[in-house]
Formats: sequence, C-alpha cells, structure tokens
Amino acid sequence: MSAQEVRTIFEQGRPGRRAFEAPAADVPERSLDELIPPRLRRREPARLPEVSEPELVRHYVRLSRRNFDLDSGFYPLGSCTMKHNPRLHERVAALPGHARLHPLTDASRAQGALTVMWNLERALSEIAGLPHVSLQPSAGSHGELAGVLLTRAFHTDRGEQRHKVLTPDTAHGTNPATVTMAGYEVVKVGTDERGGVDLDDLRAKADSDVACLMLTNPNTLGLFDPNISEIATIVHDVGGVLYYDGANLNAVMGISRPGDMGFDIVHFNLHKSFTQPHGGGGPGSGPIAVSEAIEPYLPRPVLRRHGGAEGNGSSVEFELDHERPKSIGRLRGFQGNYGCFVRSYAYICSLGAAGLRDVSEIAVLNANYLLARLRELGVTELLPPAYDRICMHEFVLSGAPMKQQLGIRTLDLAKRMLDHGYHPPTVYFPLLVDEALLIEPTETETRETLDEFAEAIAAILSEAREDPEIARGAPYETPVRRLDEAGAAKNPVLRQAL
Amino acid sequence: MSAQEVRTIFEQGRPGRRAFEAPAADVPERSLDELIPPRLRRREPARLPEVSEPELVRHYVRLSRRNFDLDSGFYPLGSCTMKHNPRLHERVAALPGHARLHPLTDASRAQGALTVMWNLERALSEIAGLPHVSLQPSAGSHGELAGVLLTRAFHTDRGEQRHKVLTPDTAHGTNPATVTMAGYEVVKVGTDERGGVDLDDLRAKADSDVACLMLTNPNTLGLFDPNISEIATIVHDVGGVLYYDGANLNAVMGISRPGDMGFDIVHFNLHKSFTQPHGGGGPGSGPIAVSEAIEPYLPRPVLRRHGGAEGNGSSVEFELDHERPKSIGRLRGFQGNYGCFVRSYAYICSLGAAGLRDVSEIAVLNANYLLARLRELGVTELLPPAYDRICMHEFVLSGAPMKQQLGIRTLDLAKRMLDHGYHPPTVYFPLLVDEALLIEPTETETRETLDEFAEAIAAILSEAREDPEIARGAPYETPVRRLDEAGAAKNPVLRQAL
Amino acid sequence: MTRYTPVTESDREAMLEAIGVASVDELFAEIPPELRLTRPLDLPAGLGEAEVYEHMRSLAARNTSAEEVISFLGAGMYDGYIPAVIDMLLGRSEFLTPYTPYQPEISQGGLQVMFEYQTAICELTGMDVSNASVYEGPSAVAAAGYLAKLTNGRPRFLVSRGVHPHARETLRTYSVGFGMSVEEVGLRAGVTYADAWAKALGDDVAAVFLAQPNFLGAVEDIEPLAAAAREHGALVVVSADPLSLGILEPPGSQGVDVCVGEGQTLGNRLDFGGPSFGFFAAREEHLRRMPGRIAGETRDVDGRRGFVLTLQTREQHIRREKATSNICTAQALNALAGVVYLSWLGRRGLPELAELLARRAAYAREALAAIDGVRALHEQPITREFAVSLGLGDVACVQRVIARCAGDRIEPGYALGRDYPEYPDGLLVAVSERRSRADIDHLAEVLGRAVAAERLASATGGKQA
Amino acid sequence: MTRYTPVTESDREAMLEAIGVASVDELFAEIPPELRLTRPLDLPAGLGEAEVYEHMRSLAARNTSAEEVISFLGAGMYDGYIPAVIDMLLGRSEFLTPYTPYQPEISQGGLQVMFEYQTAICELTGMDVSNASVYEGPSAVAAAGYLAKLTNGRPRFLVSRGVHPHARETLRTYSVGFGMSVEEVGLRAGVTYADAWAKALGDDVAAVFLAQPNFLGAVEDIEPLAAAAREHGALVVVSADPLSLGILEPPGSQGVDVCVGEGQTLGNRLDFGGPSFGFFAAREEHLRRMPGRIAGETRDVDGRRGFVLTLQTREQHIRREKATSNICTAQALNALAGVVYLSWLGRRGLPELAELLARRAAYAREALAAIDGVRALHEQPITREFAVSLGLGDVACVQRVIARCAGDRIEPGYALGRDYPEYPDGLLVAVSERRSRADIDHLAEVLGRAVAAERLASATGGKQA
Ligand SMILES: Cc1ncc(COP(=O)(O)O)c(C=O)c1O
Ligand SMILES: Cc1ncc(COP(=O)(O)O)c(C=O)c1O
Repeated sequence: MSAQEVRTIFEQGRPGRRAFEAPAADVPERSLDELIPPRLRRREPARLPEVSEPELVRHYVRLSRRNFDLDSGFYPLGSCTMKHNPRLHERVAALPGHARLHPLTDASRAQGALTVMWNLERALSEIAGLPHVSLQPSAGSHGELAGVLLTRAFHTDRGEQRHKVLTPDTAHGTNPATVTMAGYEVVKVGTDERGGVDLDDLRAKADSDVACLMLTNPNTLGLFDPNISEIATIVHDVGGVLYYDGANLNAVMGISRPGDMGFDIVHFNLHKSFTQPHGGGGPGSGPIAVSEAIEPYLPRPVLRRHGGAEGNGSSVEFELDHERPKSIGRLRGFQGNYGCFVRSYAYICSLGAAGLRDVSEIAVLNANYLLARLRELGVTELLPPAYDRICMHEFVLSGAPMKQQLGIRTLDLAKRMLDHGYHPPTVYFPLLVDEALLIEPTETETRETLDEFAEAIAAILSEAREDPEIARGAPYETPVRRLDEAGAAKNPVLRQAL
Repeated sequence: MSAQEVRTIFEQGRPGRRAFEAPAADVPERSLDELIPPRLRRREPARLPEVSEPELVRHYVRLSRRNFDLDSGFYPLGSCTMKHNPRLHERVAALPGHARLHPLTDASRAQGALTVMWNLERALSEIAGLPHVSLQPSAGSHGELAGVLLTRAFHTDRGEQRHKVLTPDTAHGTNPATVTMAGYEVVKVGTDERGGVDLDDLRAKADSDVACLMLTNPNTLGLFDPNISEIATIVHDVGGVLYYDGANLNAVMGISRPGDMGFDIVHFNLHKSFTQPHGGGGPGSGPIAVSEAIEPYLPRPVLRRHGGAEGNGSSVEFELDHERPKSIGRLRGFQGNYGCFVRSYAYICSLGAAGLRDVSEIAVLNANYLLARLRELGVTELLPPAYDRICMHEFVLSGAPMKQQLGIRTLDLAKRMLDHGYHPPTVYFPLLVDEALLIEPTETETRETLDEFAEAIAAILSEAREDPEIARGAPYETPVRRLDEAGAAKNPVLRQAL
Repeated sequence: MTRYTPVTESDREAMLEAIGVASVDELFAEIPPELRLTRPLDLPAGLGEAEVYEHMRSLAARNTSAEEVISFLGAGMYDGYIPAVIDMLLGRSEFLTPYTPYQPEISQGGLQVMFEYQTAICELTGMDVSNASVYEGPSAVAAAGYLAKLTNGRPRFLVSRGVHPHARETLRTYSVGFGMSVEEVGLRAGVTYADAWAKALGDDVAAVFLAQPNFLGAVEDIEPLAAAAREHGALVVVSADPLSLGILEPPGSQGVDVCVGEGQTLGNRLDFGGPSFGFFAAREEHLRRMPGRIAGETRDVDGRRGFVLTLQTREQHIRREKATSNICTAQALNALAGVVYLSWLGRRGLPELAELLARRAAYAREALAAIDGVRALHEQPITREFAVSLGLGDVACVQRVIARCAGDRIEPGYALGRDYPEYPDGLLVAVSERRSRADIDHLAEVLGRAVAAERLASATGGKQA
Repeated sequence: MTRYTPVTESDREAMLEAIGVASVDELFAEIPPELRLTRPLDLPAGLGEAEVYEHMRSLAARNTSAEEVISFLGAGMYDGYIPAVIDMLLGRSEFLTPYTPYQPEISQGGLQVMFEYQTAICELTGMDVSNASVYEGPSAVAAAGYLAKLTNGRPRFLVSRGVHPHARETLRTYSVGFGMSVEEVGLRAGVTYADAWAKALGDDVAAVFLAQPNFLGAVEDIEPLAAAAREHGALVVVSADPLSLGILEPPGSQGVDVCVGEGQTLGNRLDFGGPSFGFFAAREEHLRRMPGRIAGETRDVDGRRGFVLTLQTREQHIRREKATSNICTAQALNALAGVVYLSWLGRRGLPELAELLARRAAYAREALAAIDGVRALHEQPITREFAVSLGLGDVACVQRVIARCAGDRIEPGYALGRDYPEYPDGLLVAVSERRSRADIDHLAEVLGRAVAAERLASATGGKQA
C-alpha cells in the first residue's frame, strides 16, 4: 500500500480549476435577485476544492491505494461476513433500467423493479421460514429498530404495555442500542457454560413485562444454541416476541430456518450473507421477515401482487400498497435500498437452493478447518477457543493466555497481522470473552488461504516468544503505523480548517 | 505498491475449481464423436488454471497493484503523450449500442456507429489539414505501414518504381522498421546543429528513387523544424511523398497543420493525442489523413455519406464502400478499432476547437516551464538540453555530463526516480543524444506536479553527488528491484512450465 | 461447490479429516434434528453468470428509466448527471469491498475520504461538525429528533408540513419508540405558516423541523422561524437539499442546530430510491450526541498524519444501550460519491449549477403556468422544483394526466395530492441540469395537451386516452 | 483551460514568467507564420460531460446491438458473454492507463499478465512460444507471412480460401510491400481442396495459410495439408479460432509452424470490430523472428522472481530497419481480457463451452436445413458456425432475407456471397452460449418465413416486405 504522505483534496488545486463545466445557460437570462431575494441567498460560496479532473482522479485513486480490501487479501472480520462480492452484481445494478429508475415512477412503468423486490421477498421468506417480508430497513440495526417497533405495535394493538427487552450478554451493540431507541429497557441475559443462553437466568427474567427477546443464532460466539426451542417457548409463554438478529445467517442458509426455530421477526443483512459490498461502511440493507401475527404492523408501503396467476394480461402485476392502517409507518424514504436488492437477488439467482446451502456448509467447514489448523499448529495453546465445541461459521479465541505468557495483547497480534497482509479478525468482541478474537473466514476462501493464515499466526506467536516488542510496535509495513486515537478523541479535528 | 511475492494464476487453484458454469445443455444430447471425429479432436484439455471467481479476482487485483499508472502519479514518458484519460470515455464506450455492436451489422442498423466514424474522420481531417481520412490502422506503426504502402501504390499507379525512403536519424524505430516491411530501403538523413533536418544532407539524398520522406514535426527532440516548407519542396520536387508521423501532434493541434506544412499523409495516434488509454501497451488506433492525390489508394472499405444534406429522410446516410479498385486493400479485419474512435470522438466533442488548441498550448507551456524549473534548480548543468531552444511539448536532456561528473548514468537517474514515485521519462531515445532523457509532461499535469518533479530530480542529483551508489543501486521501494534482463534474454523463460 | 465457493470435493475430504469429523452434517450436530430443514429450499435452481445477467437485463427492460424518457420527477430524488469518475472510483475494490475502517493503519483511504466528506458537508451547511453519513434523508430527520430528545428530554416535536412527507412519517415512526408526540404546522402561500408556527411553539417542544427548500420547492425564510423556536429553547432541525445550498444561505448562519438532508443529489444514482446517503451536521455543542461514525485527524507513532474513527464512546459498539444511536453500517460508499461529486463541482461549479437550476426552474414554472387552466401553486422563490395546480378535480385526474404524458415519453412530475389532500390537483415538477430548455418546452406542450384532454374527458365523463 | 487542463490564468502567467517569455505565442515562434493556423479549427464548440454523454448515448441508440436483437452474426467476431470480472479489471487504472512496461520494477503487474497470457496461448495452441499480442486476427496472418519471408526468403504464399476473407486481403496488402505473390486454393465440400493444394505447392512457397475452423465453419483436417507443405519446406501458418481449440486438436500437434488468430472471442467486446487482439504463437525455432513484445521470467538483484520484456533485439526500437516487425503499441489490455477469460473458463470450462457450442451449432444446422429450400452448404464437422445455402438467386436476395429477419429482431447471419461469389446464396450462421435452443428454434421459424417470402417475392418479381 502506498505510504506517500497524502494531502487532502482541500489542500490541492488552485482557484479557478474545475472538473465540471456547466451546460450552456439556454433559458432567458434574468437577474438572480429577481428569482431569489439576496437575503435568502448565500453570500460566500462553500469553500469546496478547485481541481481539474486529472487532479480529482489521481487524488482518489491514490487514496484508494491506502485501503486494504477484500479483493487484495483475506479479511476474516468476525460477525461481518466478508465474503467475495461477485462483480456480476455491480454490472446488473448499473443497468440504467435499475440504476436510473426514479423511486416515484408509477408502478405500471416499474414492473421490473417490483418483480425484483417480489422475488427477493419470496426468497428471503423461504430462507427465514416466515411468511412476510419488508425490504425497507437500510441495514441490520435499522431492521432491528423496525423489529422492536413492530414488537411494540404488536403489544399495543393487544392493549398491552410492556417495558423490557431481553438481550444476551453476547449481543452485538446494536441490539441494546436499538432497544433504548425504541423506548424499552434492556435486560441482559447471561450465557451458560456451553456458550448458549443461560436458561435459568432467562426463566428468571422472562415475565409479562418482557416485550421481546433479541437473539442471534448462531450467536456472536459462533455457536448454535441447541436450546433454541425451549428459549422460544419460555419467551412465548410470557407473551413475548422472539427477534432474530440475522447477522449470522450465513451459517444456516438452507440448513435451519429462524422461523422454524420459533422466531417471529428476523432481519437479514444483505451486505453480509447476500454479498452487497460493504463499501467501507455501507450501504447495507436490512430486510425483515415476520410471522402472520406481526404482518399487519409491517412498515409501509408493502408490495402487493395482483391477479393471482402470472401473465394475467394486466401490465400492473405488482403494486405498492400504502393503505396499511396498523403499520408502524415508514422507517425511511421510498422503498429501501433497491440497488442492494438487485445485487442480492442476482446472488440468489446464481446460487439457487443448492448453492445457498453450499454457502453455509462451506462457511462452517472453513471455520472449523481453520480452528483445527490453529490447534494443530499449537496456536490454541496461547489462544484457546472460548468454548471448545464444533463452531459454526466463526469462532472466538481468547488471547488471555497469550497476554499472560507472551506479554502481547490481542491488539498487538492483530496489528502484527497487518504486516503479513491480512485484515485481522474482530477484536475485543464479544465482550464476554477476555482478549477476544472473533474469526470468520467465510465460504469464499480457499483452504490454501486458511493454511497460510494459520501459519502466519503461528509465526507471529513464535516471533513474539523471541521478542514481544515486535508485535507491540506493529505494524511496520502499513502506510501509517499506530495512530494516536486518544489524542484524536481528546482534541477532535473533525474537519479541515480552511 | 505491493511487494508480496506473487504466484502466477497457473500456480493457484485446485483441480475442479471453477469461475465459469456452463449454461444448461438444452439441445438434444448427441455423442461428440458423431459431431466431430475423434481424430480431429483434442485429446488433452489445455492446462488452463482452475480457480473460483474469488481467487481469480484477487489474483488480478493484486497484480494490478504491482503496476504504476497514470492515475497514481506523474508519467512524463517522452514521445508517448501520457495525458489524463477521461473516465467519461470508458462510460460511453461501454454503452451496449457501441460495445455490443457486431462489425458486420448492416449499415442501416449501425448509423450511430458510422456517424461516430464520419464525425471523427471530419475532425481529424480538419486537424490535419488534409481532406481524406481512413480510420482503419490499429496503431501508429500500422498507420505508417499504411502510409508507405499508399506511397508505393501512388508511385506504382504512375508507373514508377522507387526504392528508397528517407528517415531522419532522430526517427522513431517504427519508421525504419516500417520502411523495410514495406519493401523499401531506409536512407538516413542527418540532423543539423539546431536539431532539424540537415537540409544539405537531404538535398544530397533526395533523388528520383526516393519514394517518401517520413518526418515527425515537432520531431523526437521536441523541436519544431522551421524549414519544413523547404523540406517539403525538396521532396516534392523529386516526386517524393511526405509522410507525417503524428506521434507528436499534441504540440500543434489547432496551431499548425501537417497538411499546411506540405505533408501528404499523416497518421494520428489516438492513444496519444486523443486519450485512448494506453492499456499497458495497447490498444491503440492509428488513423491516417491524406491528400486528394493519395485518396484513391486508401485502405478499404471507406466510409461514404449519401444524399448530401443531413436528414434527407433515408435511414442510410452512411455506408461502407468496398468498391475501391485502386485501394491498397485492407490492413486488418473490419473497420478498425471502433472502441477507440468512440473515446477520441468524445474527447473532441468535449474540447471543441478552443479546447484542442488549449491542449497544445498548455502541453508546450508545461514542457517549457518544466525545463525552466530544471534550469533554475541547476539540473541542466548536469543534464543539459540537447538543443538549447524553446521546446515544443517535450524536450531532451543529455545525461552525459552527469555520467562524467557524478558517475551515474541516465538509467540510474531513472531508476532512482521510481523511489520518488515517478514514472521516469523515456531514456536512451532519441539515439542521437548521448544518455538521452526525453521528457513530455503533457497538458494535464499541474504546475505543482512539475515543480515537485523538478525538485525530485535536483534532490536525486545532490544525493548522487554525496553517494552515487544510491542511484546505481536504485530502485529500493519498488515491488522488485533491478531485474536480470540479460539473463532473461540468454535463457528465455517465456511461459510457465506446467 | 459453486463459482464462489472454492472448496472442491477433495478439499472437503481433507478438511473434514483435519477437523476430525466424518461429514459436513456432523458439523451441524448441535442443531436439533427437528430444526433442520430436511428438504431443499423452495427456490429456483442456480444459474450461470450469463443467464443471471440476461434475467436481470430483461427485468431492467421492464422499467421505464430516466435514460429513456424525459423526466421531471423529483420529490426528494433527482436525475442529475453523475460524472464518470464516480463510477470508476466506487467500482474500485479498495473502496467497494472493505468494511468500516476498524483498522486505521490499513484504512487511511476510507478514513481520509470521511474526513474530507465531513469538511465538505460543514462547508455546505455552515455547521460546525458533520458525521460520516447516516442512511438517507428521512431517517436523518428522525435521528435528529433522537438527538433533540437526548438533549432536552422534552416531549413534543413540531414539524412544518413543508418537510418531505416521508421524513415526517419516519419521524412519527421513530417517535413512537422514543415516546414523543409529533405535531404538524401547515403551509401558507407555499411556505411554513409563521403564525401557526408561533402558536404551536412552547417550552415543551424538544425540536422543530423545517425543510429548505420545502417539499413544494419553495425557499423558506428559516431565520425568523428558527429564532422563534430557539426562544422556546427548542432545537432547530433543518432538512436541506444540498444542491440548493449552493445558492441559499447555509443553515449554519440561520440559527439552526442540526442540518440534515438527503444526499442522493450529490452524485448518487436514483436506484429506485436507494442506496444513497443522509448527511447529519450540527453545532459543535451537539457533537457528543451525534449518531454514527466520525473521522478525526491525528498522528501515528512516527509523527505521520493519519485519520481514525473517533469519539466512538457515542456509539453502540462501545456504549451499547447508552449509545446516542443504534446505527452501525451506514453509507460510506455513497458518501464517497458525495464528496467526489462536490469536489468535481468545485467551489465555482456548485453555485453555477445551483443558479442554472434556479433559472431553469423559474423558466419552467412560467412555461407551465402559461398552460390554460394551470397555475403556479405558490409564488415563492424556488431553486430546482416547484408546484403547479392543474385546475383539475382530484389526484386521480392528475395521475391520469401523468399517464397521458408517459405515452409521449414524458414524466411530468409527482402528483402532490398523494401526500397533500390540501393540494388535490398539485403537480410537483423538478428540473435538473439534464433537462434543457427544449425539454422544458416539450414538457409544456405535452402537459398542455394532456391537461386539455383530461379536462375534456372529465367533462364528458369518459376516460378516453 | 478545460476540465482536463489544470492551468489557470494565474498559473499561465507565473509559468510564462519562469520561462522568460511574454506570451504563449512566443513559445510557437519557431513555427513560420505562414504555417500557423490563423483561425480556430472548424469544429463544434466544446461540451460539458453530461452533454457529451447524452450525444454519445443518442448515437448508440441509433445502432441495433446484440443487446437488443437475437444475433447469429459471427464471421470472425462473436457475441459471447463477457464475465463482469473483465470489465472490473480492465477498468482498473493500474491496467488501463500505463503504457508498455518499459520500467519493469514498477510494471510487474502488466508483465506478469503477459507471461501468463503467453502460457495460456501456448497451452491452447500447443505451440512452444507466444508473443504478448498483435493487433488482431487478419493482420496476425500477414505478420506470420512476414516471418516466413524473413525465414526462407521464398516468393510465394499459398492461402486456402477457407481463411477469413479479411485475412486473405490483409495478407495481400502486406505482401505487396514485402514483394510476395499470394495465391489461393479453393474449397471442396466445405474444406480446403487437398488435390489443388498439392498441385499449387512447390519449393518456391514461403508459407501456406489455413484456417481452423475455416470461414465456412468447417473443421479442416490440418495434418495432411500441413505435411504436404512441409515436404516442400514451406512454413505452415494456421489461423485458429481459440474457442474452437477447446475441442479441436491443437495446431502444435499438427505440424504447424505458426498459429495465429483473432482473440475477440476470448472475453473481448464486439465493439463494432475492435479493439480486440491477435495472438501469435510459433515453434521455438521461429522465436527470434517473432513480432511484438515478449515477456520473460527472471530474478531481481535480491533474488526475487520478476518479469521483463525480453528478446527486444527483435524489435523496432532496438533494431530499427532490421527489426522483425514494425509493431510497437499492441493490444495489451485486450490480451489481459483474453487471459482472464481463459482463466475464468478454466481447464474444464473451456472444453465444456466448446462442446456446448458444437452441439448447439449442430442442432442449428439441422434446424435450418429443415427449412424448405434451405440446405447445409457443407456436411463437415463444425464447432460454432456453419454455412447454409438458402436456395435463392443471389447475394441480394440473401441480403433482403436478412433485412426481413431484422424486422423480427433476428440477425440471422452473414451473407457469404459478399465475399464468395461461389456461394451466392450462402448464409453463415454462428451460435454462442448466449443463444439458447429456444433462440435457435425462433431463428429457424423467422428465417423460414423470410426465405419463403423472398422466394415468393422473387417469383412474382415484386419486392413486398
Ligand atoms: C451480530 C450483529 N448484529 C447486528 C449488526 C448490525 O448490522 P448493521 O451494521 O447492518 O446495522 C451487526 C453488524 O456488524 C452484527 O455483527
Ligand atoms: C515518434 C513515434 N512514432 C511512432 C510511434 C509508433 O506508434 P505506435 O506505438 O502507435 O505504433 C511512436 C510510439 O511510441 C512514436 O513515439
């Protein structure tokens, strides 16, 4: 990666340079004052950069070269499902019929788009094992918010006022944050010695004030909770709703369905399991699937199919239905991140039923293989698995023994991986595990890559045994080295002074 | 740039992996033997790689990161006009109406494409100052071949047999190589003390056996030959044809026209003056413009416009005319590199007359400014300009004094520039100049870049004054360092052993 | 094995052996048998790449996009020209495929983009601080509401009806969660009715919400409205069209606390509604309650300049139930498009473009108002969009007019009556720099014909096309 | 100043001052005044990016591409599916914008691609060595002729009429230059007529040229034809369709000296005829007379593996008038597409694809031959393309049939009579993996109707459509 010192775009260019040339002013010239009174107008232009196209391109191409990415190397960032992004998806999403379609185009002139959405809804419904889908939420946490608001609407409609939402202590931060935003109180449920929900604790906390339990299964430890049916029963018995955080769906597609496990609401992360590229932190998409009981409250508009059988002659097979009196309402503008739907639908078309199942099988196979290799290389002596079970698509190691014996922290190990050309796994999450390292290889990686990665970790550990300072000072080969994050937070410089 | 050791694509993958999945066999199954007898069939499949899409993508993305490119930094490669490649051109060239148009589509269904070609022909004709254009040649040297064959056809048609073609000693290698391929003998003409054609030498060699003089103006020294009219007269007086190697057209667009200088045939390099991206060594495109006298011999087919005025109702305004009895014939398949035409035509549409002139003005301004900066920094004391005149769009320095005084060669200087993040200028060309360094900044570079480049050269020289070994051992920061080229030629390994 | 899963049969066997299990099924042993799906998913069989392309192409062909018709649809998303550099940059694996820059040493590209983006948004809005993006416009409005609730804990939101209907509805949806009531203040003469505004205000108002320009395209006089709200201690939230800010006084100089908006018009595709991005900028004092990622400048151990995600103690992964927002994945790639677009336009280009739009919009308003029976719905200054009233019965008539225009390959605009019963025959018309004067003249002609035909049809009670 | 030239007025002044001249005009002082253009070029004024896009889009819309019709046009270029990874990779600045890798230390990407490409071409053709690309197919044939002339200096070329007409004509064009005569040997039953071939051979033949499959789609029995030529000491040049080599015996095992061909079908767009690439592979003994760039593997001073351009003493920039070719800029980017495509297909995919094409072609030949009056022009084995005779008068009839089919959004193929007077009513039909059985059935139906209509029209002397 490029280690040249880089200027910002604001530090480049010269007054008068430009990449944009306005189209000719073809309408009659009129004084601007006549159109918009000076009082309402801007006095000084925004001090945007002044650069020509060559400068613009070179700046951002150079910047790009200071990023690590999935097409450059292994990216086993746990809980994020950094799987290969097929390039076909970018091609089809860019077709003008999709990309340049206005969201308010009348349904009669957008049947292709509505078909994409319908087919995607149906596929997600089948994968979740729940009958109804809303594609609207913009990401996982938006889906969570939708889910908790649906829960509220569900209870309210039944004349109930509940105040608590249960989340396990392994939950992702978005779960409790969502609960608060949706006006509920978070109640934490403990984890048992096998890494699942502590049933006793759950039973103790599940009461008629519980609106919902939010769960990931497999959970953020990468473990499938075999007690899920019982958990569902406990929650349902107190009238609660079961919410499935679908971030880990990549482990169970075509293998086990949240709906069959007893969940009432499921969110998908299209940017995880369904290959929407992560984009450096979005865009994502977080559709939800729900049971019949929840359906009346779905965000609006919902997609409707007319006339039963296909090819009934009408050109308007699909329509958006806004007349949804019990709906929680909109969560955002328009119909959701359609561009993501196109990609994920194309992915489902490519893989089909067998391919999706293959995805999950290989995701789990790869994770277990990597764990086995780490074991074989003695890595797990210093970084033991937090729970010693067959894992699902990811697994958690604890760096605590490493810290004690070698004097390097999980952070140091991660930073040293950078020098080996790897993106480190997720670190210090889940919080439950001391010095956690959450590793998710995904199904799109080869065995060779897993072997090399395991060997690299082993090499770092044996290097650290010799000289822990190397890891503590890492990285060395990156465009910049460890950055002063404390200073950045203390004296925040959040924009360029101009 | 990435310095990881890279494997070839053949060293990756595993038997059975694949990125391609064949469409379902929908026609009746039949034994292959019935279709093609085994005797004619391949016994062993070609040992192509076996990789999945993720492996394929990662391999080539990683490889790409081992390339320097124009969007990453300054690329003043003399004679190659490494100007910015507008991204708009890639977009319009990719429109299916252009990109997925079969070359044998009937003219009635390809009027858009023929319009692009017609408009480009007209623009090139106007820029060259010559009435007729053929877009067929695939690159500059292909245009040269066309030109020399046209010369031959011209003379032959007049019942003449000539045997010699004059080229100045500053000529690019493709000129003499072309002459030989076209069956002529190369006669070299000397260069005078100002860097132009040595008129005496020319007069001495110009006789009735001379078919043609090939010239670049400005020439490869970056100098405009002010004697061009006299040169033309000398050649025309002996019945010879004047050929203009348009590689340096970027200096004179809208300022001076080869046709007005007396040239009969001109080639363009669309990949130089007209922004067709260089692609790592192609594709290019080398249209030619010619005088009335040469027109009958143009490669076929030629583009014809029907019915005079536009909008005459007929849908077939443009057609390809194959009935050209005096044509030298085809130089290649189909109509030339249409994809390049689209880009260059878009470029001309963007710039218009004023913009094209601006291009040449700035190209010349940038070159002279860079030279002035090098002078100011004392660089020219060690690397004096080969000819001390106002230059055109490029200029030649001689590293001879540097070699003598600092003990580093032009090659060393060039290699050290790599560590500074620059693509070096063209080295050891033109041959005439000892330790030559041919620098062409182009018009798309900023003054800041030129300043920094000049300072980098100055810094390298002062470093070399301290310790010439540094430059001699350079580069250090590149993915690989100096390579054993002699060994590569002696024991050629030209393919992977499988 | 698929083309995306590089594990062959022999890989699989070797790997199972290394793991020490006999089959892949064993890996799923923890899943109780009754929860395992014993049949294949009911989905069509997988397809090769070429076949999927063809399928998706044929679906695209069933949409009528702005590539094929002359479209004046706006209402929140606009058919502006997206420079080709954006496609190129967004297509680069280095920007497209990484995730949130958790490892700053290998993510300087993305982090610096965020920093530049934040700078550009601050410049545009005149606010002190910006985050690195939120989902999109309407949910940004709701997020601003949450900030207000966290700030002063008051129970009411006051929203101008000039705010985008989707934003108003989204605010309501969220507000049910955080327990706020939402009241609307109507428009008069096309802009927020100041008297009603003043009346509705009170010391229990947590925040007020305005749009600039508002949904009818009218430029609001923000300053007095904001001042009134601030007098009551309410936060002032403005949802602004970023391109219009090229010509309008920035909210930062108008007493606004939080300026949010829809970023699509900054170099993002229409995409049938998303993904785009929302921007979220505020006064410094609100910084520690802002949602989402924020990049900050710092130095590395060698003293080199660098960028990091900062102030993370606001965020869900650190603060969990105490976080200022639940947002995690946002819209980094779309925000990249935004900052590249703004840099492409540049300091001079942005006002030029904004002025061009204002002139064309004014021209178009006059052209349409000249149609028999049609009149401007308001006379306020406009920047890129305006509303006319077609002089017809109801929204159904307007929708039939739109359908008639579609037959002539014109999308004339949006039927306002769908969201505003008070403007049953309103049509909201947007121009873009891609709509030339000739296009506008053509619109006037086609719309004129369609309105006349509809009037006739209504008069005769028939519905001839 | 334009959007591509970043020199402002004030830059210009400062720069002129640094140079020490008063105006830009002074920089052009060497150009005699009478040679200076005193008027602006007669070209339209420049346009903004959006306007150029719109212009180019509208021109594209006036072409009928294979995106819109079902096309069976081939005859040298084929509408195969191009995987999306190719677009992405070719769009990367790192591959798109550099020039020939003169500085290997910063060009390892491009050089390794060449090395991999050369390996793939050698594998495909069975030849010992390959260069890194030449312009395209027909000129590759001519370049092979030049190699033969340099090799043995003999005066005659012998060309099968099965060789692509463009290649035959290009060979003639070049041959006028290097002073060779070109003679053609006709076809019989669809393939090169062996007797005529034998008769035409002689010790003055520098090289013979065959195509595999030939222009009529027929698989040639190369071995005996090559053996006969080699007996006379002539070089054997075969122009092969690279995709067909997925199923056919490679020329390298058939006594061929040089194997060239058109690379478009390997992952390159149709692009109305170019750019694509030509491949050029040969036996080891011809290596030092090969044209064009060749990459070789070597080591750097630290012992690291690397690649360089090698054997440059063949080339124009070193050897000038003694060079083995004048080629300089070739088709690196298109060759990159080629090797990516071959890697995408892979060892198993290539034969699968080739077999699919062979099966579909066979099916299509039967389907068309079943049309009343239509018959196969030959019965030879085919790989992807075949010729039928429509049973009509002349090429004009065939062209009218094609026009009729176009009305039904079918491109049925190429009118052979344009190049082969001996097949006046021939139609050359190509399938690709994008043409399904249903498409082929549709072709048969539409073509059948068109032929019948044309027959009727000819019979009645009229020309009703
Ligand atoms: C377990 C889990 N839940 C929820 C989320 C939130 O998803 P999003 O980032 O799409 O909002 C994540 C994201 O990383 C996650 O890992
Ligand atoms: C002066 C000159 N002439 C001719 C050529 C040959 O052009 P091409 O590479 O397009 O064949 C070049 C290419 O570098 C050149 O610089």
